[in-house]
Amino acid sequence: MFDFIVLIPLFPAFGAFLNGIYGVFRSNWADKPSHTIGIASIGLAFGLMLLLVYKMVSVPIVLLALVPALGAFLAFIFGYRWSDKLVSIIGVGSIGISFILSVLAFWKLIHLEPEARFIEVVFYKWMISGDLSLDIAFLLDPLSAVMILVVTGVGFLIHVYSVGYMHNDPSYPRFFAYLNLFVFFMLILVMANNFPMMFIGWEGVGLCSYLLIGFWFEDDYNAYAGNKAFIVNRIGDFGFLLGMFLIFVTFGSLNYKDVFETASRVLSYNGFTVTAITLLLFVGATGKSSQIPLYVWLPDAMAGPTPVSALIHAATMVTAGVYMVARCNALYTLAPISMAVVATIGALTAIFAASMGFAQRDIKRILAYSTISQLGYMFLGVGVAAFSAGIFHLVTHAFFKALLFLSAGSVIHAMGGEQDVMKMGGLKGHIKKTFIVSLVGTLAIAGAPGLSGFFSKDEILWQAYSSPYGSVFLWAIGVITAGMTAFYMFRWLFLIFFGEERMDHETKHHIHESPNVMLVPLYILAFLSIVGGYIGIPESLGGKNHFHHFLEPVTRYAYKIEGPHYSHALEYALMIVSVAVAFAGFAIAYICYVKNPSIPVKFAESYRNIYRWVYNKYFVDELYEFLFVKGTLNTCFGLKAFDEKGIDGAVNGTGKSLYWSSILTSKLQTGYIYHYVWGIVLGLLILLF
Amino acid sequence: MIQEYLGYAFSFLAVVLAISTIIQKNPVYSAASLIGVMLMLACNYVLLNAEFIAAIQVIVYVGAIMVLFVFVIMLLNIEYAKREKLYYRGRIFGVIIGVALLLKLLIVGYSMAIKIQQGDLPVPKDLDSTKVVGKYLFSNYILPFEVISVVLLIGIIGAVVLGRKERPNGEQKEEVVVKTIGSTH
Amino acid sequence: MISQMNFFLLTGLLIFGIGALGLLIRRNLIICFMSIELMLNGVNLIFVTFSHYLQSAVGVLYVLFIMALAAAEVAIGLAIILLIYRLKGTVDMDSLNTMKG
Amino acid sequence: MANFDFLSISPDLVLIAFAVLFLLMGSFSRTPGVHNYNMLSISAFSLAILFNLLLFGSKRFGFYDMMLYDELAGIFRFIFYGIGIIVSLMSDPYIEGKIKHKGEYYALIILSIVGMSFIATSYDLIMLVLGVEAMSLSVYILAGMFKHDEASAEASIKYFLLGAFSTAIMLLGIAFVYGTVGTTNYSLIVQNYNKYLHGGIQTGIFLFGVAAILAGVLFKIAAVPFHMWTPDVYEGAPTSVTAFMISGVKAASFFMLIRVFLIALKVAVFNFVDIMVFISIITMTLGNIAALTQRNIKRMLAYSSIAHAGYMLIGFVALNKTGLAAIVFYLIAYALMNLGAFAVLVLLEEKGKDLEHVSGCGFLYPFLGLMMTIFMFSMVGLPPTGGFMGKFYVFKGALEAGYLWLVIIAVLNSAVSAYFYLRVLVYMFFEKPIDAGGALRTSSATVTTALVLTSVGILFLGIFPQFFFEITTKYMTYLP
Repeated sequence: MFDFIVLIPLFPAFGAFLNGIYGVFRSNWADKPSHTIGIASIGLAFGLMLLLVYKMVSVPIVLLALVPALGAFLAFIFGYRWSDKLVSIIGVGSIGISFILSVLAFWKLIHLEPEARFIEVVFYKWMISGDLSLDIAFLLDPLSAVMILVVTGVGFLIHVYSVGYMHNDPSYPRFFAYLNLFVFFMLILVMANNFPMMFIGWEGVGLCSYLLIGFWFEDDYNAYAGNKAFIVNRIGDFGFLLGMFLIFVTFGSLNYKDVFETASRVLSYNGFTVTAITLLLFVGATGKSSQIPLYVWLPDAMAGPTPVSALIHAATMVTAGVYMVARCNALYTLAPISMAVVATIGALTAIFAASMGFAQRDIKRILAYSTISQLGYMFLGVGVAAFSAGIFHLVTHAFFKALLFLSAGSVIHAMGGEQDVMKMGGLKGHIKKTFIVSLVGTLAIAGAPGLSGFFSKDEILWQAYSSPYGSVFLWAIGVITAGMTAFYMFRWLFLIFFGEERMDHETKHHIHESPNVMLVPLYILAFLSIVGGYIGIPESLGGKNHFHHFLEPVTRYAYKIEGPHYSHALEYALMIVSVAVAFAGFAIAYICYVKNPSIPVKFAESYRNIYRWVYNKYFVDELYEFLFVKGTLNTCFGLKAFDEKGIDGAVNGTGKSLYWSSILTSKLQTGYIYHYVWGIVLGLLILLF
Repeated sequence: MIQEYLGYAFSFLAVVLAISTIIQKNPVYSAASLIGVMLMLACNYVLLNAEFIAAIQVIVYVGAIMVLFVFVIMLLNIEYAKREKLYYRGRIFGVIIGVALLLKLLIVGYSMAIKIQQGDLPVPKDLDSTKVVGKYLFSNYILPFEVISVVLLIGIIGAVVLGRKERPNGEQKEEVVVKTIGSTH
Repeated sequence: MISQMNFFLLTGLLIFGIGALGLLIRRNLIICFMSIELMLNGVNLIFVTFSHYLQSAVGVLYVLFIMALAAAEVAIGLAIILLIYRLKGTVDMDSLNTMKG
Repeated sequence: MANFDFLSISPDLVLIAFAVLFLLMGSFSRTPGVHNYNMLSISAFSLAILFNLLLFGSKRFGFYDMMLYDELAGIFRFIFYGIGIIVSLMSDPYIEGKIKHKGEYYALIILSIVGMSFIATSYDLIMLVLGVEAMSLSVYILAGMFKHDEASAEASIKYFLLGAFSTAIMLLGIAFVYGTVGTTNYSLIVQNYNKYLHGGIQTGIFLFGVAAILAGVLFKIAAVPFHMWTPDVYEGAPTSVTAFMISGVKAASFFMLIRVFLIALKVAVFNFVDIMVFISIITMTLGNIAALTQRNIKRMLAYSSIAHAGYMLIGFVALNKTGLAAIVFYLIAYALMNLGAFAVLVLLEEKGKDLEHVSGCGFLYPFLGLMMTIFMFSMVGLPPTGGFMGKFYVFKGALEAGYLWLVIIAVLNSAVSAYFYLRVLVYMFFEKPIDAGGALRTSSATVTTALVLTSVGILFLGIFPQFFFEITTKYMTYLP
């Protein structure tokens, strides 16, 4: 009944395949029928292979009827000349079908009993050797159901947006091929039912991210950014891989079910093994989800096209670490030390990244630091065993951060490629629709009551305080971060949409609203950012917290500690504090960037006034620098320096030492035969003695 | 008893000639020394009741292989080889590990003792070594005997393919061009 | 006093080792090649010695095969050396290091 | 036991007949250059495969116990003949016009594979030596076949001198094994060892012989520190020959290691496990590290082959069924990916041999780019390729034997290796093409066939590994 879920990742793969073929062969694409037939046959072969594999899953034979249907589909495609339009239809359509299937899966899932919501579909038995069996099998449980909805839903909207954003790009089909491939790997990651498959997805999304960051590889900086992301992620992946090996050595199996069911019996609470496993896995998570100390790649990753930043570096891929920790809750709850590490790293990342967001000028980099900060929130959530809260924030964050990135993309589109917020301003009047959706996104991320961000963030903060793993410090850091988030996000908003128009004349002349194909996804995301939180209204506010209850079966193997119970009154109080702090952040931003000393009505009055306003604005900035330069900003610039020197240095240092040892070993290879004979005799002597 | 002393003498000469082989600058002397080593070893083979091998040693090794060597040496420019410096610092490491290997080999040779009375493919008392070789070569070792023909075939191909002089394609033309240019000058 | 078998063994091993030493220190291709022949001769003596003292024909047969192998090797090796000489005009190993690193 | 079992060597007889035919064609034909030697040699290998298929499944001794044909030997014969087919496919456009003796070229490849086949079926050390010599001597000649190319001649002499040296060492080892146990027959070695040698000095001398044999074998599989010939030889030899060496000779040498040390010398193998662990670690580390800075793709692949040998040695030191079967699996994947990569290089070589020269080729020649992507992914060990599964099984075998730390080192190594393999792809896809060389002959039907065969094979091994691994595990009967 759930067999069809294997098709969810397969459709993006198919789309990636078709577009990839087209992208690769486009340059020497001719109207020759031989080409068409050749490619069509490759496509048909691929489809047939899919179906053959599918058949091995013992799916009803009726599905074989798909073969002629597929053939007809291909004939339709290849009968006409392949165009960019077709690329978008394939690219968006495949994700759309995936989304529909995901909704169907979700719909069927919630009609099952909560205990039965754990469905494994074996697609293909990959290898069985000895006691180890590895299947390509998919798992549908509440957690993965939520994740596939987010991935395909947000992914679909971003694909639609990309149609508008990327049009006229010379590598249009390549872009869609990569993007579809990314969705495929991401779906593999979240739907896997064992660690190796998750790892395949994990590596695959990393690869796609690398390819997409360096998408405009003609620019050296982009290639550099791609390499940096790749290298940093590899470091994290070692951790993941080692953790995986350790799991295999300990459990003799890599299936989620086997591992999690037996975890509490095989491992002792707070034992060394479980701590090592969870910490190693978490190293992988810090790489992928860009936490301290491996966060350095994410800001540079903004070199990629904006839809990529929205999809990969905000909504989905970077949250893989959070998903992984939540998935392994049975292991993490057994290791309180690891939990503390996760929560602390999360909290620290949240506050540091937020402070770094203050000093940025690039429209996308601000959002990148904000993403890091919000990811820190999610880790704070899962680190205090509030797994559903973490995932909840993941979902709402996917909505509003994708919205913010896409709005940023719309702004960049309007500005003709300009990304410096100091060269924007006053765009409110020019691109009103973009402004409105950005405002919604900013309100949501700042935690304005009633919007999605408010509920999820408050849930995390409350759990950080009340959970047995939590503490008041974690809560305090979270609250301060909330204030900072409100501040820099409103700064972002104000600098772009309010104040003086600081762009040059020509740019200003060309400002235009984005086409509808870009705006409609924005509207939908804005709507979701507003209402997304209502799936998980906490009980203290009179809600039922459906989301939490929906995810409850996922944590059934978790080790449970009873924490103290707190009254609703305390929860209200904390909630009010956090809202107040957020509002304070907003207020400071408002005073700094809008109010002082003038209001936008005075714009047109005279050049003198505008000049004074500019002066005062800089005064504010300098005051702000003066006030904070010895404090936060100093720290944050210091952190930036550390970021560039220390961590880059470590990464480069490894590379350098490898490089030099490589040169050294090459030097050993002198080219003289007698030196080679020395080597052989030396080896012989080693063997003889 | 006399055989024993003869063995010592032949072996001593063989070793001396072997050392001479590797320290001669002139490859011709080297080859001559090597021939000497082979002859001495042939004598040793006779002492070890392997007359057939001794004969083959002289005929094949000395008569064929070494002649080939000398023949090739004559084709080459020996003067250049004479300029080779034998002793300098870079070679010390080579000498050290060579001597270490030698020492290890000597220890092994010194401590060797036969524990087995009878090895595989026994040698009957009444047969001489030629008959023994003939008997086993065409029964037990028939497959290796056939396979060695493949190896020798490969050797022949190698000598033919690599030894034959040939001009690269198109070089002839260039030569003509060079000649014509030369003649115009 | 060592037995006669050990004496022949030591001779063979010495010749083998001297051949290896020649390969380690010499730079003339021809002489290095002769060193390899020297090593093979050393092995041959060892085989014959064992064959004699084990009363077994295997060693003698091995010697026969090693000789044939040596013949094939020499045919090929000298052809290669001639090839090198034709291309480079020298048989010194020092000229053979265009590929390294 | 005068069992003249000609059936068991029938594939080799067929091949030898074809080789002789090629030689005769060269001398008696009036137009020696025009024959389709490659097609003939493919049919020779196909016939050999057919004969081997008839034999497969039986276990037969032959020729006074000089040889033993068992299933694993049969599998390796299939591997060798398959390699022969692919090498024949990719050679023709490459050697066209560069080698005059085309008949001899194919004859030598065939004879070399005959040698490998005799290694695979050897049951006496003399057969092993002869097989090794037949294999190596042919390859020495093949490496020097570009007679006007100094690099080719240099590669040939380096390989030849060092190879002859290692053969001498191996013969010394055989002499001492013979001296201590009185025989060179595989089963009798074990018998006599158990009967006569009970520790003490004699066992030490036996181990000396075994160590010398091991040195010879390690030379052939290019383990550190016997590896030093590899980069030079692989770089200098003609590319199609390098492909043959890197796949065929390596496979044969590994089978030699397995066969000799797990049938004949299994009594001694545990004495060398520790040192083999050490050798495998430095082999893979050195191979990977040295490959990092190589600019010449062939040289880079040569170092990578050293590293792969290191990974495969892990399977050997595990000394259990999984690890040993994994070596066979790995060898198949390894041979396929190297043959494929070299088939791409055969076509691209007209542009030049360095990384810069392949810049932009990925988009200029999309098919080659796609193929190279598959092969490089397989070399890194990314799923779903055969390279991944090979590594996986090898590591699994090591884990079963308790070598967790060894596996960790290997994983770190393969992470390092990703850098230089993927760099090839980076150059192919993300660099601007340079204007070197003219238009390429990228549409050779035979090379395309080879590419398709190898890439499909690699993906098949990666996606359906069970099929092969079950076979190899089932027939991996050599256990210490």
